[in-house]
Amino acid sequence: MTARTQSIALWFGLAAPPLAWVVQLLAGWMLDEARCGDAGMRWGIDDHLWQGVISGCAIAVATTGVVAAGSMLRSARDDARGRTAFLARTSFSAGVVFLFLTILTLVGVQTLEPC
Amino acid sequence: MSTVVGREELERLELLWAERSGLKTFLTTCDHKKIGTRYLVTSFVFFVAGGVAALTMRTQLATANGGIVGPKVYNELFSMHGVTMIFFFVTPMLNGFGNYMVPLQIGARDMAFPRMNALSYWIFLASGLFMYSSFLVGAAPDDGWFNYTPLAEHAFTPGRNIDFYNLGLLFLTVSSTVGATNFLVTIFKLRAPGMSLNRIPLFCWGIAAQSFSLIFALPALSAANIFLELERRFGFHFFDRANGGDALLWQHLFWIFGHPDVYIIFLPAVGIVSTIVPVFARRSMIAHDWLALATMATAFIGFGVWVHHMFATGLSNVTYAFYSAASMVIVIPSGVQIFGWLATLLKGRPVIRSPLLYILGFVVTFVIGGVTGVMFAAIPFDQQVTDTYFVVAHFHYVLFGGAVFPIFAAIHYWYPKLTGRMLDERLATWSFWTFFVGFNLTFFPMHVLGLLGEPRRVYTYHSGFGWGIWNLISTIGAFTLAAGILGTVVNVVRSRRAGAVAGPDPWGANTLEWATSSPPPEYNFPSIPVVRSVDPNWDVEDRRDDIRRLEHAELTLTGGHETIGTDWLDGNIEEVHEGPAESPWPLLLALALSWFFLAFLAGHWVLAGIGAALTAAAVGGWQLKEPGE
Amino acid sequence: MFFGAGGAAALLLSGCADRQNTLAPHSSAARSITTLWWVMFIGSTIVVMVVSLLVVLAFLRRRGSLDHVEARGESPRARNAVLVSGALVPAVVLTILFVYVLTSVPATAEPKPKDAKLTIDVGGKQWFWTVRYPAQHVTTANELHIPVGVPVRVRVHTDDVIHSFWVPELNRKIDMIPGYDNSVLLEADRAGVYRGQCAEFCGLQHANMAFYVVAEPRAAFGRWVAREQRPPAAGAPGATLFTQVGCGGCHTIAGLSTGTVGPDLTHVGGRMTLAAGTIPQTRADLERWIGDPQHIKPGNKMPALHLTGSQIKRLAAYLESLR
Amino acid sequence: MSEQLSVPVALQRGRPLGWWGMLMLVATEAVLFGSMIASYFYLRFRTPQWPPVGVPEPKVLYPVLLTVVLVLSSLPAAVASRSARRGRPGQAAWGLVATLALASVYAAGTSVLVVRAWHHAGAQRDAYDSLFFTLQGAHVAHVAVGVLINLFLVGKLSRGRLTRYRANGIWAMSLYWHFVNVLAVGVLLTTISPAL
Repeated sequence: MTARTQSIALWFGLAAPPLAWVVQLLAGWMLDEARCGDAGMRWGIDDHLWQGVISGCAIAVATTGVVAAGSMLRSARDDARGRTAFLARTSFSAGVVFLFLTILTLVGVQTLEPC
Repeated sequence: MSTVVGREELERLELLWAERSGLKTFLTTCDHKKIGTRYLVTSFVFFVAGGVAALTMRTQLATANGGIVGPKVYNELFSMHGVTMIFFFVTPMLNGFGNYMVPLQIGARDMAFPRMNALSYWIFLASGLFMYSSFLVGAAPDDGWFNYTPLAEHAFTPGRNIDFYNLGLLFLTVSSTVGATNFLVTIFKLRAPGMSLNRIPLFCWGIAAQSFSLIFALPALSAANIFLELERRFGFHFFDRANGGDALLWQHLFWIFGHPDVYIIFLPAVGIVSTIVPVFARRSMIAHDWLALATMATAFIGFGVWVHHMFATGLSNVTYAFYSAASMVIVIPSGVQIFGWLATLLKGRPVIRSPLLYILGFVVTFVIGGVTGVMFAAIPFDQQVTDTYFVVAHFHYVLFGGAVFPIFAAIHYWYPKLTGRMLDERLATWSFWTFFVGFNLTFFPMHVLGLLGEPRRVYTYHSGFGWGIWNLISTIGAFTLAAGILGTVVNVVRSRRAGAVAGPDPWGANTLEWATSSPPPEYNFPSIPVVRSVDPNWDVEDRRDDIRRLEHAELTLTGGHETIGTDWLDGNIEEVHEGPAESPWPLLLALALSWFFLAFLAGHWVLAGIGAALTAAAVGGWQLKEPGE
Repeated sequence: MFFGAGGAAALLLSGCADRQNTLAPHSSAARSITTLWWVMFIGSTIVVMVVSLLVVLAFLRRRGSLDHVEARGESPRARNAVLVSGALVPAVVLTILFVYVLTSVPATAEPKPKDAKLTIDVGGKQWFWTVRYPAQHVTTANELHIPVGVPVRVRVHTDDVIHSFWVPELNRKIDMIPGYDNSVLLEADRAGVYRGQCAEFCGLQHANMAFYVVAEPRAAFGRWVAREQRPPAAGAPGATLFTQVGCGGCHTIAGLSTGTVGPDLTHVGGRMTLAAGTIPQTRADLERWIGDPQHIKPGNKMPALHLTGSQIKRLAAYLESLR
Repeated sequence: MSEQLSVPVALQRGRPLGWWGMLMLVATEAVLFGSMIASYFYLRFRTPQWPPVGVPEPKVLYPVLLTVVLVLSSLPAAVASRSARRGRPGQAAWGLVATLALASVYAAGTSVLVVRAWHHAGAQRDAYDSLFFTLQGAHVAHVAVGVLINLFLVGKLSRGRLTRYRANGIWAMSLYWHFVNVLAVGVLLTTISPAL
């Protein structure tokens, strides 16, 4: 991995899982709010299906983020002050927590009934 | 400083930075240490004011059918108790420690924007007085600290009460936002050379996480306040159902700010705990990187949990699933922190002194608050005990336990650095145990009261529910707690003169503020320290290098009010930043804003217009004197 | 250790004085919440015990000194222990708890119209409750009667600010928000009187806004409905005084007045308490209330009408006769 | 790994502190407008009839034209910022003046539209109107503040040298300006969304 792709992998690993969760939360909540609100837009597609699609994408993006951060864990030993290793470790750990969060959200959303 | 060069450098620095004491300096100083001390003293005064309100309420509720104060005054007391403690005590007090310690811990000479730092304080003071002046006209906010509509609308609270609330918070938001900006730019751009991202002290991570949350959470509150003020004063419609509004819009906007706000309160306190534990465990913090991550992760997830305050409003269960899951997962970063502190204590050789006593009290208290917090993530249980005394018990365990315990630990820990004197350990220990017992006596019975069905915010209650005994115990506890706090106040006041001389580093601590004298000179460090580990003050040979650099006039920056600017990732030197020394403009801008807000409150639109013009003029005046280059 | 003591006390109390005690459930919904509470309470006590033990251990460790640093840098073994105990174990425990919570949510979810045999409309007004039985055409206030063992759907609405309908021993609370038609299921599994109270701060008299749910056998419930449906006898002695003095402007008595500012008084004599649970239903209290309502419930919307002693007595007698 | 720290190393210029401070202000204002726009769509989802009965569809043509004018003003602002950093006061001044002119056109045009809409039917009729006037009013206020800052900077440039402090000022102002333009597009799309 060249320095360029390493840096991209690092920042993607740090940013992707949290943003995936944010998008899952906002999109899923807006969908549910629109469906249950008075101006409930009926698209005829079952809600659990839509929520499953949103959560599925979020989980996929979060997983790639965790993999990217994981790949950086070993190769980030070289810099003198340990800054890159710090970012790799923390991105990977944060990624795992946010991946866990997106999965837990999927379980919750699929189990409960809307409106 | 044996050599001549060293002495000359010190004299030059003294000449550049020293500030005469006097009214003029008092009003125009931008020194982060003076402003930090002022924040601490002013917010402690607000703490006492909020505490008096709390004691009055506890006395009223000590027995059934208590009649000391009527419902109107009681509603003002509990609303102002909440507003004071959250907005005017705990955040400013932590910002006071932040203001004083962040520049010292990162090896800088002052904050990034010294004048904005002074502006933050003056606006904080002005907005506090603005909010408390509501008591003078008998119209203090009386719809609770979260001020739900439609009760807060003009139809149901016609007086000026809620206008004081809206305008007071908008006024304070200016101070908090400016303060947060200042902290973020300082922490990420003014670190000592060599202090890369992984060597930032954990207290600075706490302040950075708090500032990140403030920047992104406060505007939601401002939008809510602006909407409500427009609705109350000019007949706009945002929250009234009859004209296309929605009452829950206020709850969403408020809690999008509200929950991050409780982490804004908690995160710097966590930073304080992470600062004190390694010093008294005599060992570097274990899992330091993960504790730094935990601070930022708590702040970030904190933005996605706000609907757990609205589980009883009858929204869709699928919506609740999102927020219940996030409210569960946010426990993980806190879990890592708690076990990180405990592991550090158990792997090290603890030295039991008063700061560590408060920290150990914090750990036990916060865990109790944390587990009840998890219970509130459980949707059905939350729907049973929200808005009862169980939630009052929970948030006091996590806010009082989670922030005030660390604040008192910080008072005992940093008092020697602020004043050069040690606090009296015996009195401190007695005060702690009174404080700890008083706290638990006050708030633990509230769990039982909540389970016994006592709603919160009731100015009185009937006998026969089994509530009387627990309320009585809680009131006794409240006075015990007040005694514990009084003990610390006496200790702080008496030790100014009677305390033993502390010297630069009485605790043998690991962070940079202990590498300079107590109290530090205006320029903080004779020569900017160079950092090569996360515990710079324990790198003795590095600190000797600092002295050698002073004797070779390296990094002493005697060209003016200068400090080092470094890049935010690796801490390599970028440039030298020139900052202003003293300036009247922060105070003048704060006064102009006060004029605007008072005129707006009173409804004199012309005067308000003049106030706005004065504010613009003051901002213009601010830019007149430019650093010569 | 503190937690244990508190828990024991709560256990002790679940037996007696169960007026609004969430630990004394009397319906399947309330029982599911109480079970959830005890599960979480036990788990929490364990966590608090573990952490308290570790804190005590830290107290007992051989003391160090401030002028000597024990160790520097990271200890990988200790760090892994921290990550396992601080992140992995909580993650597993929370997942189990979360799934258990998800399975317990339907028990307290809002009822669908079809799965309830009786519907009651409860309205929140600043500081009392309007109660209507649409199918039975009964209107009353501050008191609900429900047949035992029958699922009753309580539809809540508010006529002014946000209130919260909450009977701790029967089910969770539900907020009454303008524009939202929320509802909650009440199904008492044994006869009794259950007290509820407004649980969302709603102004000056939030503390005195209580109501009672009387669960009674089907026959007794039927007799109560019949009594409520019977219009009061016309031409009773106090009736003219009632309208003459102006009470009719705020209160409704079927066939006599149609005021809606205050609660419906058609069968006020039959209610257990007055002024939304603030005072008991006795002649003396009723007279004291009519004489000076602002003293008993400061800030409520009923003015003191400055009546003479005899007027108050005649009004009280009349109102008490409205069984 | 003893890292060798050359002191003081050749000073690589990062962005000025003022620029980072302005970024924080931009973040705060972005979330403020984000909250208001989110409230607009939140209330829109909740009411079946949006805009309410009897309220005309929002006008599209003039707002779009005015927004295009404002977005164009980002170009001279960028030119002013770059030339200020390169130490060319003349070009910087012209850039600022051009930004000023375009912004004034936008501010004047929008104010006329808003005032006319106010006379037609005030903000007090319905949440739809309240949100429209709040969003438009808040944005025009931000444009006005930008115009004031511009005037101030032009005044300074005309009287004195282009010091690095003033160049930083123009750089930070251009960041604020680009943000106000992004905001303009956001507010425009929100307020004309019922007609789309």
